[in-house]
Amino acid sequence: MSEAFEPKIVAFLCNWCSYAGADLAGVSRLQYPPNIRVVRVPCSGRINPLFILAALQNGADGVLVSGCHPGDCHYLSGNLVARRKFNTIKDLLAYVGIEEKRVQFSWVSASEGGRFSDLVRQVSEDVQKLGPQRRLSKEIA
Amino acid sequence: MSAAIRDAIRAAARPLLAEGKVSLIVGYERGSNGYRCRPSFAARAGDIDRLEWDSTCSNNLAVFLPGLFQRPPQKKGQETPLPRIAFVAKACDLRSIVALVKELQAPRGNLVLIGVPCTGMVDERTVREAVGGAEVASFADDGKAVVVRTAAGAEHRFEREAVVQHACRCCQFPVPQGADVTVEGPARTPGDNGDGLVKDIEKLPPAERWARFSAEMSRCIRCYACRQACPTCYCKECFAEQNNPAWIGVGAEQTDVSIFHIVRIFHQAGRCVECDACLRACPMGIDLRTWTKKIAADVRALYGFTPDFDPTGKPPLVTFKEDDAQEFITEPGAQGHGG
Amino acid sequence: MKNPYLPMPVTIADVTVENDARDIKTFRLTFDREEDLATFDYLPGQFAELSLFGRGESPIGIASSPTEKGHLLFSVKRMGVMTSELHASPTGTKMGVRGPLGHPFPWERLEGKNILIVSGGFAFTTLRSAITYLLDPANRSRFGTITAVYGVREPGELLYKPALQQWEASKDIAFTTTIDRPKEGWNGRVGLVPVVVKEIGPDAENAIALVCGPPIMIKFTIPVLVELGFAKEDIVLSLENRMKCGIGKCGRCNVGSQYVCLHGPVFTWAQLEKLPAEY
Amino acid sequence: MVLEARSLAAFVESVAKAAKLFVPEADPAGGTIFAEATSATAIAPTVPNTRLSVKSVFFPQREVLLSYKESAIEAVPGVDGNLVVFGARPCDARAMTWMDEVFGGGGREDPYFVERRRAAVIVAMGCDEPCASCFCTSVGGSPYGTEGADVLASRMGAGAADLLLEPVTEKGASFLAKHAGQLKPAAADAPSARQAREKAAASRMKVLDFSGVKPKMDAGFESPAWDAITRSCLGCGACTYVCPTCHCFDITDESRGDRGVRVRTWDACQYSLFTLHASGHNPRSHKRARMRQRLMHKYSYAPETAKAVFCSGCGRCVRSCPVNLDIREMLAALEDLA
Repeated sequence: MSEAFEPKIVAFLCNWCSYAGADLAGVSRLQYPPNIRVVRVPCSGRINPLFILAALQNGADGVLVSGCHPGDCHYLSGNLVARRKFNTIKDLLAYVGIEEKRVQFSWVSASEGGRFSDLVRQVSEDVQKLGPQRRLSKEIA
Repeated sequence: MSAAIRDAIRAAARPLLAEGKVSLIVGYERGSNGYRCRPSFAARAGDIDRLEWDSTCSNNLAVFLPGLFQRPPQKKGQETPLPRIAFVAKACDLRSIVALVKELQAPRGNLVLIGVPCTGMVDERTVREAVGGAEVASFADDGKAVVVRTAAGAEHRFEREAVVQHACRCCQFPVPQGADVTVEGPARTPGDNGDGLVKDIEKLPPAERWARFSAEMSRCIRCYACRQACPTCYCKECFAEQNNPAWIGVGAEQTDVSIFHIVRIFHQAGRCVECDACLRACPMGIDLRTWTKKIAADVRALYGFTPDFDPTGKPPLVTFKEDDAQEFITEPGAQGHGG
Repeated sequence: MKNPYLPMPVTIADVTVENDARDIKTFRLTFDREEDLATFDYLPGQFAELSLFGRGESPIGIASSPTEKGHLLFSVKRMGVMTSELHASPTGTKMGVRGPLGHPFPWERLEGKNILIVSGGFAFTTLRSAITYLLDPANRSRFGTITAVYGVREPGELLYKPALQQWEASKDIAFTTTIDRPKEGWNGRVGLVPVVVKEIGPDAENAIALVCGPPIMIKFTIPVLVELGFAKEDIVLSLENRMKCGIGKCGRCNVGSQYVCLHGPVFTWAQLEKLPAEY
Repeated sequence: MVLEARSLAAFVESVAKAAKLFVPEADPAGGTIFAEATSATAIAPTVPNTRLSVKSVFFPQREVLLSYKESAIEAVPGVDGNLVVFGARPCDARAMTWMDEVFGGGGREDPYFVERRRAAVIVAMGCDEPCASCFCTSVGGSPYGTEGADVLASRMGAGAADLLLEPVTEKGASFLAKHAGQLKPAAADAPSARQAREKAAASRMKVLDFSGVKPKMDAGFESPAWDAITRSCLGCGACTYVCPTCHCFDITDESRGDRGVRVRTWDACQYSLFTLHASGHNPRSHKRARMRQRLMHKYSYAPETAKAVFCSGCGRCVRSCPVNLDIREMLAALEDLA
């Protein structure tokens, strides 16, 4: 091995909780691996599963989706409706043969900077162990 | 038997047209090859005699519902009235119709549903393969055996159950409920939903699951027959053809094809009645069932829902419960996280 | 074999906003390679596929005249993915052009004829090309009288305003600009294009009409021209349909047996009348 | 020349070494498909005909026209023109002559298609088992037709595995000469035996008369009959994608970062977005107009512009339609127009 594989992970974070949690992790100088590229969305309910697939097709090795904890959604139930979508798409992706830990979902509140850094560390390690994601990554020319 | 049912369908249909209760009856008629039945549209009394019934009435007729109720943009106060239309409906057609009614594709009050109990439809592909690829010229089914004659004149006899569609063998709902008219006739014993197929696949390691999925999808030509044959795929503009943003490419490139099928199947969560219309429509013979079954099984397992005959209530993926399963959520630091 | 799918590299040399709504811009394109400039041999009425890699291609009528050397002009309305990106592209942007495509106006037949030009709205672009070509000193004597009517809904929609002023003042062309309804500050002519054409009443004798405009204008203009005595063969129109290849192969722009990209976009009314109205 | 069954493997190996060889191969879902052959490939009998026609070899579903980086062309892929198709049915071979007209004509050659076709050899296989859905003899073809073929292969008797190979074009003759090592000379009476089988195969097919279709269609463009025959159409593209003469395509850009490819992909007149203008206007907004386009393109427009009906009667659209829309019935319904 020449160089250790550094996975690229796209993180979709809701504006009100998880993005703020990531911010707090930064402000608190909590360390976590630099593998994630954050996309801020208004609510986890805004996440179309196509976002996840688009990330994978454009070369993401992993995808992390995080929203407010159930009961804490800024829009009351956005994350609860999303939870059903997330569960079914996660199961379907695993079923077709995308390794389960490539695409992970979690809840992180605005006050959980520590949880956010732990989460990113854990997802990064998981994806690093899996190696590059090639199944849905589109090779152009 | 099928002749009696056919007559009962005609008898139910005739007054509906004659008395002006509906303007159109969607049913089945004899196809061009002398073998299978195909969709039929009866708008005049004379058309009623074309309506047929036998064990080749595989098409899910609910696929026509959204189009028949589609109107051009309406001016307030000058709306053209919606039509009143009757459907000959096996239980699977009826469940798709119910799913569409729930999604406001047609008001239930504008539909007259002629429910027909079902003993299972004969699988054209199985029969064709069993006779060596030759085309079937004629076909008879006495309820126990299916006798098929090829164009070349060879006769083949099959035990009926051996050539019944897989979807029908797993069918949990052979008897339609909630129809406006129900035709009398035999029905098969309810099946076991076929989730065993899903469990078998789940036992395989991811690489093997992927190998299976990608081998099957590599044959896709993106003709969209699966999508067009599916009653609950009625978007005016499918994500697969949107160009702003262009979610995926429009060709038969492997990742584009894979994502098309993954997302199309995902969009059927809580709506798919497992009729296999997609699979039968595929000109390449792709086995879509292995994956469509999963989404149905998953919604069953997670939310205890299978599309049924009840037009009330919300489809499972547009609603939630506070205590929905969330074992799939990653808990950082927890052992064996992420399911 | 020349590959007809390869765009020639060009650079946006200048961008002009044409209308008040700012959704029509004229792009002046210069060729990056000398040989392309030399081989891009066109006549007014033809079109080209403009290309922005990553966004695709759009078929656009050529608004410049071959008498304007060294560059091409395209007036583009912001509509879809490609044209939106083009509108966001500043001077200096590298892009592609594929063409010229289609048939031009019937210039051989137009020779020695009196010419009537009728246009409405955004479809004026290839007629700008035609007028510029006709008025070029080297060409003007090859044609008879030139009469033009150009109408828009309101003054803010007029394209090529500096050129319009010149043409209105010119003795080489009887150029009338009109707007649909009166508007404060507008001292020019008011009236729908077909009505104004009728009022002007150009002589159909030895004349050919070039007509480009929205379908509704076409619909009401043709009877006026017929009434004025124009033969169906002498009413020349330009069609638009969705296109991809531009060379008569991809199968989507046909009107009956005729491909707009290959057999058109210029057709006579005599031809069109025999074709189904699938445009 | 005769290709004996026992020499088939050696012949395939010899051809596959010299060229890209496509043969009908058994498909996991039943049926057959043209696939690139290796020395070990078994040539499957095409009953019914291959799922996709031979067009897919020369006009693939997706093809890169060029690749780009930022605003510049990076590469234009070369085309491998050294192709042999062995075992196409005559209906498919004949259809290729119209594809040649489309892609090679109109004053502008399509280099990708034309290059692939230029040196390609098509060995057509005389068809002893026309299907009930086949109708080549109704559109001017024959189960042993040689139009578009370079070599005609035919069985040396009912059910026989030995093949008679007869050159049709010079290209075909030199192909046979090149692989003569695997072939045996044919007996003098072989062609007449072939003619007898050809007659027998053709006699099993019902000949329909479509000669009146074009004027009826042209005059009945606005006829309600179009509505009646397309009511059950689902609007998928199966009929067009399996068709040996449907050639409509789309051109789109697929990018990732600043690099990408401009690709040509199959497209279909049956899709509602096919003719949709950017303005929202759609000249063929209803499925009746789209089916009319499909049938009239083949049976009315092509006879005007290319002097041929663009339908080889292969029957694939009949077999593939999920709702059993049968082109023969549709044409007959139009013939009956008052």
